[in-house]
Amino acid sequence: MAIIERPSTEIAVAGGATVGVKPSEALGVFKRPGASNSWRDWIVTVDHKKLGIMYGVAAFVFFIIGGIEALLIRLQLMGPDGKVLSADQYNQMFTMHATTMVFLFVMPMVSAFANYFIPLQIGARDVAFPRINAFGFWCWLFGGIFLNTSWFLGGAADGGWFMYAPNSSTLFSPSHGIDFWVLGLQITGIASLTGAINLIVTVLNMRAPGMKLMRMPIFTWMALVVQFLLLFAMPVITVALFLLSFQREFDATFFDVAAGADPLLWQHLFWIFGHPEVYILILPSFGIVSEVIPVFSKKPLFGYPIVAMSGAAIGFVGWGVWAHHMFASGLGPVSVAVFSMATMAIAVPTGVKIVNWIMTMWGGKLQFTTAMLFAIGLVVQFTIGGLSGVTHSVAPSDTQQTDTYYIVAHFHYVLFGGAIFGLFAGFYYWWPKMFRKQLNEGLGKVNFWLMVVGMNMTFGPMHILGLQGQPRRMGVWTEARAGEGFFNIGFWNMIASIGSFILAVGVLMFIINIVYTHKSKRVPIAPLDPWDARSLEWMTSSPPAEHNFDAIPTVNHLDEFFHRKYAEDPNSHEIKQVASAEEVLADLNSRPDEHIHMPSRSYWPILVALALPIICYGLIYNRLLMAVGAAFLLLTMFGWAMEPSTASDDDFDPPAPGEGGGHTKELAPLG
Amino acid sequence: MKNPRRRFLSLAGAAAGLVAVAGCAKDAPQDTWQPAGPNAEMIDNLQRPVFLVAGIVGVIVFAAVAWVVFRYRDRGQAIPEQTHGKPAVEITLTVIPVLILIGVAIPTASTIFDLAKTDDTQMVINVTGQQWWWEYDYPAIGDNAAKYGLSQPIVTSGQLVIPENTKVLLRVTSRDVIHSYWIPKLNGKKDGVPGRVHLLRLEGSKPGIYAGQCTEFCGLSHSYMRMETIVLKRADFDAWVANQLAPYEAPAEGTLAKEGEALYIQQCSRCHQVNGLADAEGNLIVSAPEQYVVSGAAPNLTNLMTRNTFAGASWDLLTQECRDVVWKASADEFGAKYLAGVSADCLNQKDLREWLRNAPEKKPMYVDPTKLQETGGKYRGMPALGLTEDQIDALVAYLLERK
Amino acid sequence: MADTAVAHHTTTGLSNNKLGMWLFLGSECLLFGGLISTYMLYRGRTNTGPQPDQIYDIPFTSVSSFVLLMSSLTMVLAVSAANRKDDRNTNLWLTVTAILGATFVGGQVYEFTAFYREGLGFTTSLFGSSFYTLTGFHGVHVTVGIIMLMALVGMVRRNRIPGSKAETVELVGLYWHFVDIIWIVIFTLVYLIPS
Amino acid sequence: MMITTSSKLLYGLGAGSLAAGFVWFVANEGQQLGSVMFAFLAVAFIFLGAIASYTRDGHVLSTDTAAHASSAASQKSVGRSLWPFGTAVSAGVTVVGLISSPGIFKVGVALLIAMLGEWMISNWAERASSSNEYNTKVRDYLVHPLELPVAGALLLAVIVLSFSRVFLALSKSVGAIVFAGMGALILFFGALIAVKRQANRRVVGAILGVLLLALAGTGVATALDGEREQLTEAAEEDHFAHRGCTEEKEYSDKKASRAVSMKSSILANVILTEDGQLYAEATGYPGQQSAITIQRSNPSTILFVNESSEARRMVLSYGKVVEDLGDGVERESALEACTSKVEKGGQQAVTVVVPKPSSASDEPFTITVPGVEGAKIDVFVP
Repeated sequence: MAIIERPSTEIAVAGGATVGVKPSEALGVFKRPGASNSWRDWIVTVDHKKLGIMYGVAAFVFFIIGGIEALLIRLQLMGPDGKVLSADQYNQMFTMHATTMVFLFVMPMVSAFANYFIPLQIGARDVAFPRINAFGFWCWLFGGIFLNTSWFLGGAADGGWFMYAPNSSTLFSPSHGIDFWVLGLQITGIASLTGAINLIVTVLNMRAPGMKLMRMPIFTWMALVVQFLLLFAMPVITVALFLLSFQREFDATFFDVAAGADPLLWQHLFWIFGHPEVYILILPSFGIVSEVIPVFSKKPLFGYPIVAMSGAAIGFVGWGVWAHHMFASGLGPVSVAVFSMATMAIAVPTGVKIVNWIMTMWGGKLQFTTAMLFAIGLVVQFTIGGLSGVTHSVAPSDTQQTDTYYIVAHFHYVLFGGAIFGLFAGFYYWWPKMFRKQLNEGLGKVNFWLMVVGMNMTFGPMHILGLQGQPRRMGVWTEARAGEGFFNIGFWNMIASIGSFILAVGVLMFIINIVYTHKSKRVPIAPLDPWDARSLEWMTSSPPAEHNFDAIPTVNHLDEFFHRKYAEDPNSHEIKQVASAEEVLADLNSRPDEHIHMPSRSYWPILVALALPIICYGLIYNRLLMAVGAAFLLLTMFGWAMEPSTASDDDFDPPAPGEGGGHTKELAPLG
Repeated sequence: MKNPRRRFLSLAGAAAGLVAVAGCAKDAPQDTWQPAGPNAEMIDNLQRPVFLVAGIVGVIVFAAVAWVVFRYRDRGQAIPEQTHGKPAVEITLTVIPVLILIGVAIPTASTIFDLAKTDDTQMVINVTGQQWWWEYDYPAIGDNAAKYGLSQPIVTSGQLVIPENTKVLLRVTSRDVIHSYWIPKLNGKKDGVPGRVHLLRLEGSKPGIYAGQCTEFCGLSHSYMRMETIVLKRADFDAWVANQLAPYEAPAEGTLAKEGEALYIQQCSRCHQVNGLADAEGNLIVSAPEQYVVSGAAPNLTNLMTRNTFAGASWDLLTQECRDVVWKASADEFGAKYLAGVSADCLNQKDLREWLRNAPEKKPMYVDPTKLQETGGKYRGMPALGLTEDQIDALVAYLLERK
Repeated sequence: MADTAVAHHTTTGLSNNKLGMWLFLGSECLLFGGLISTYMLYRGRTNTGPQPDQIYDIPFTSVSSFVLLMSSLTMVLAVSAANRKDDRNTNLWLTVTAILGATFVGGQVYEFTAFYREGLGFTTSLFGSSFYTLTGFHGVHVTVGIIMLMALVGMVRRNRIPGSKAETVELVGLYWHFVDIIWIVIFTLVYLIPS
Repeated sequence: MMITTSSKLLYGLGAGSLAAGFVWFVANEGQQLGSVMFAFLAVAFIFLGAIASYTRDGHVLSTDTAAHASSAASQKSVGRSLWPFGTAVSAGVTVVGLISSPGIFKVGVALLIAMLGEWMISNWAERASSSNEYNTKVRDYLVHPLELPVAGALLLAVIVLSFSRVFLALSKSVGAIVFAGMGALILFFGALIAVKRQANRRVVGAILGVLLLALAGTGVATALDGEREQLTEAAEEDHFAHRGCTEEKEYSDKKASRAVSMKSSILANVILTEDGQLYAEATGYPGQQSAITIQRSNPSTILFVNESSEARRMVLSYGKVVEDLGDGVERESALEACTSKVEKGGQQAVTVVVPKPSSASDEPFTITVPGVEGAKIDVFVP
């Protein structure tokens, strides 16, 4: 930052005239930062690719934190009367494990992929609102850190990630953990909302010429559906969180039963958000495997329009099934029956997807790369999770299984076996695009098999535990009530715990793989198109330049890149390669676009985001601190609003080199 | 295949690729596949075919994946035709699951309404959850009074006693947070939500003890919140009712139990009610737990030794041998053995004494004095009373007479 | 350079900002939907404090609703002035809209104070909590709108609205109309329909 | 020299915050939060300073002594200052507040901080260069982000609060009329100015200023004058806090009838029929009951439905409570919960927690309707 002092020498020379004094058009202390290669560039960047990488790295750190929490839970339950954690710590552990995995790992990891690849896949140079994009990332990161500081400030939230009222009120949870949870999720919620608006506008408005909706890669499609889900689900949880925080911070009565409140209000609000949330977590992974499977089958996605539409259908029907989380909470038979039927209905579009993936592979030319293995792993494991899901839609049966380990098994098959396997498929598939080097395939396969074995060993036995009647969220079990015979609750808990450590080793292999790939001199730079891929993101350099494409391609097909490389022989009807990836790219870049304007870096996103946790600490501990945070917020928002959307060339620090060198693109005031 | 675990495994095992596990728990106390009453049977009749269908579908999908993976692996074949799908295949493969689901949906809907039926109720019992135990009260109105001889309300906890082959309607609610009442062998679960009354029907077709556990996360000691439902033959049930309504018998003067009574009045009666217990002036003592406990209630101990578990049904009042005698008794003998209650020889001294010595250590509760302030100075469960061993002897002697 | 934004090609033809604003307003609908549902669930629930019918001052609130409605009219005038590139009238109508908005908020502050005096505190009852939360959220939205209007006035004055001035005014106008419409819903559901 | 002028200021502020934090820590034992706040401030300032140093904001090469000597920072301060006066006035206000009221004291402290801040910044800016014009620019550049939003917020607050104070002083009916008048006036003036295109900008500005002043003045005047009588009365009497459960009409019974939006939380409906019969319908029990049970210590909601032609209230009596008034004096009062008077066809719910079992009381617990003979439901609390 530069407080204006630059002119000193010029002033001396020019005798007080303001030659060279070109204060920024911005009304603020900060001048716009220029491009640089230092860490500073990451702080001020508005580049969707850099933000995507930051999302990914930070989310992976939270994945490890959440994983450690999970391992502690499994250690505690490994044997009878576990002593690893106290009851209080156990409750915090499973609350934070779920919160971390949902809000701080899977959602932001999806944001990472969506941020990085949506603009590339639709042939755009950046997202619609780059500064808001950066703001969203910092909000999420600060919110996540804020949430986790509760560990050191008297204990984390202990009400479960579903935080049912009235157990979440101050009377029943007197520590500040839930305050941190409520406020932290509000902050990360802002990120989800801004991200949703940003990406929807990007997808709808910034597609390359010829990129019709039905020519978009399926990952972009699924991500679009997810953003719509977020757009409408986040405000609902926001309301719920506001009500709870007003109750906890200002003694409002929303969930105070003695005042006549109905605790089910929370459940409805939570699950109206919570069920679409499930699809928010899983659909992007569906998108990723729908990219991976065709590439490694050398076939286009079977029934592309149906897969796209079934994604949209899931997104739509997903709104009408929230109460199936509440079959035991006394809704009355009519509601239960209706929601039971609706839940069955949602199995259809989901089943369609599985069928289409198998049909894509059918008759293909399958290459079992690690990415493909993870994708097939998803298909198999998600099928198990989906089928156990169907057993839940049968409401009477669900009243036996809900809140037991059977449910834990179900959603881990969906979310770990499904969502996370999809993300890992994405890691292996897109790694060379993002980081120039291919992850080692050998280590990758070890990674995959360890994860498959670990995952099934951990969560498979939980089906049995649940059917034997072990409830969820119980911190200890006793030998006395574990059942008789060798294969009792104790045995299966032991197996699950052992499995969880195998799973952890599997994840560790991934980290080892990354370190090996990037530290070893023997790993060469990956070729431009290592997988013989099909979509636009591969039709540029790896990693892409800041402006993504030297020339924005015109799209004529679904799988445009593939069709530029291959053509059908008119005589033999065989598919023949007509151009290499390098040739396609060279051809495209032979007519580069001129006057590419890229968004300017800005300090404001991180600063505005920084104000939010300060306000929240203030809300919990001291209202004065809150006022300080609010003032800071006001100031930074003013700075942001006054920062010109179009920075002039001399408004850089250091000034942009030469005429037309630095470059900004037109950003409207909201951006 | 009689053993449901085995059947499930053959499906799940095939599904997860880990078959080969030969046997399972012989008798899990909370098994969801061993119904012992018509309500649970209704659920069981529904879930077995559904699981079967799900298993079959699963096997078909896995077989398809396995076939594809085997058949179409890259063996140098030509690049396949770039086909975008065959509408006929897709429509067929969409219609099939729709038909299966319709097949599942129809019995589901009818079972939902069957389970919700309440108009032929024979007995009504209020069930109230609190942190971390269940209270049952048998109202003395309507059929309860007219047909089952309940001239006075009965208040008990931990173990719910119901007559055999009787349609019992539980009115489930809660005093503090949400709990969930679940006896897997008798019916599915139903949440007890504060401020609301939810109806759950139980009916046991065979005398015995049926275990369950609170399944809605309810705070610190959620894992220690268990319950049992006891099904008795009608005659045994009548005997049980008569015993519950019998007047209070004070311990004989000069016995250890009499000392225990004094101690009880001094230490325990603030929260724990013993019906008929009177102070030195002869005034009946009414406990006032809501002054000391957040939930506002503590278990009624009038007939403690007729139940055979305590502290939210988490620990046995019977030693292991005596427990087996009752829990494993045949249906015919069960009633008599249960009604015998806990004798001095059979008392599980270890757990009960540990409990009296320091309850929060055994079952976590917010009794940390620094946290008391935040809940208005009220305990979340039983505090450590700081009793001496002699005092504990006396109390145990007194409690042993509460049958 | 500023005018390139208008010319910038988008796939749908709508500008990014306008599409973004529409999406944001769509999301806001759900936010108010949640708050209104909460209020509808709890509107009659009170053990100690007054009930809705006992404290609502319908004539006053009707007038203040009317004032807010009128502000939508002046907002339209501001947008049309901006479209004509008439800075003077744009500023004038933006200012009038802001003042009308401030009057409305003033009326709400009065109403809150009066209700509080009559015994309806934020923590008195479920009705109180949900009433203040719902109308308070709306009040905050109006206030944010006023701040946006004031900022617009400042920007027009300094001739500093980048891109299309008219579009920026239009965007704020969209937001303002949305807040108005939400108020109509709230006024009807909360005040007029007897509980 | 490595430390540039702007970073110097920020480092100074950081060091000051650190010192303040230390003083706070020593002065307020056990109150760590203040120190944490100051520490946070210090970190923030030092961080900003570090960035400033890093970017070497002046681009004055450290070796270039000539440039350094002629740099902005080395220039003499120019111009006179009003800040000492403003600071003195604020200090005065603070002292007056210290003696008279905490409100004024807070205003004084806020003023003082603002004055000192402004003084510091202007002083700093005055040294930026020898060019006054440039210095002003620098100053605005630095302070506008703070001044403009605060000024805007204050303006908004003045308008909003003035309006609300005026209405609080007016009577209910007049309030609505005045409100409408104000709205019309604003619209009228707007239209007038819009039509009169030749209107002088300054004149318009002046009119606006005068109107604002008048509004603020009226606001202050009415605030001092106090609220309208009914409101003061209502606040003093607290109409709703002490509701009697007799047959008489109470203030809180005015327009009390209401329906309850969601019925699922209702433990029992208590219905008063047209012919004065009272019966209960409770979840799970078949038919009409003359007795209900309520779980002890449990929030239970009972809905009263009045089908009779008179306005009636339902009263739940659940024993007595003995209060210790000190000095051995005890007061016995009945424990009662009741609805307001409900009109015909109206319903009202009451949520109650009964702490003691009915067996502990000499009198049975009942639900009655004052004024209706024989209307009684027994209440059992086990």
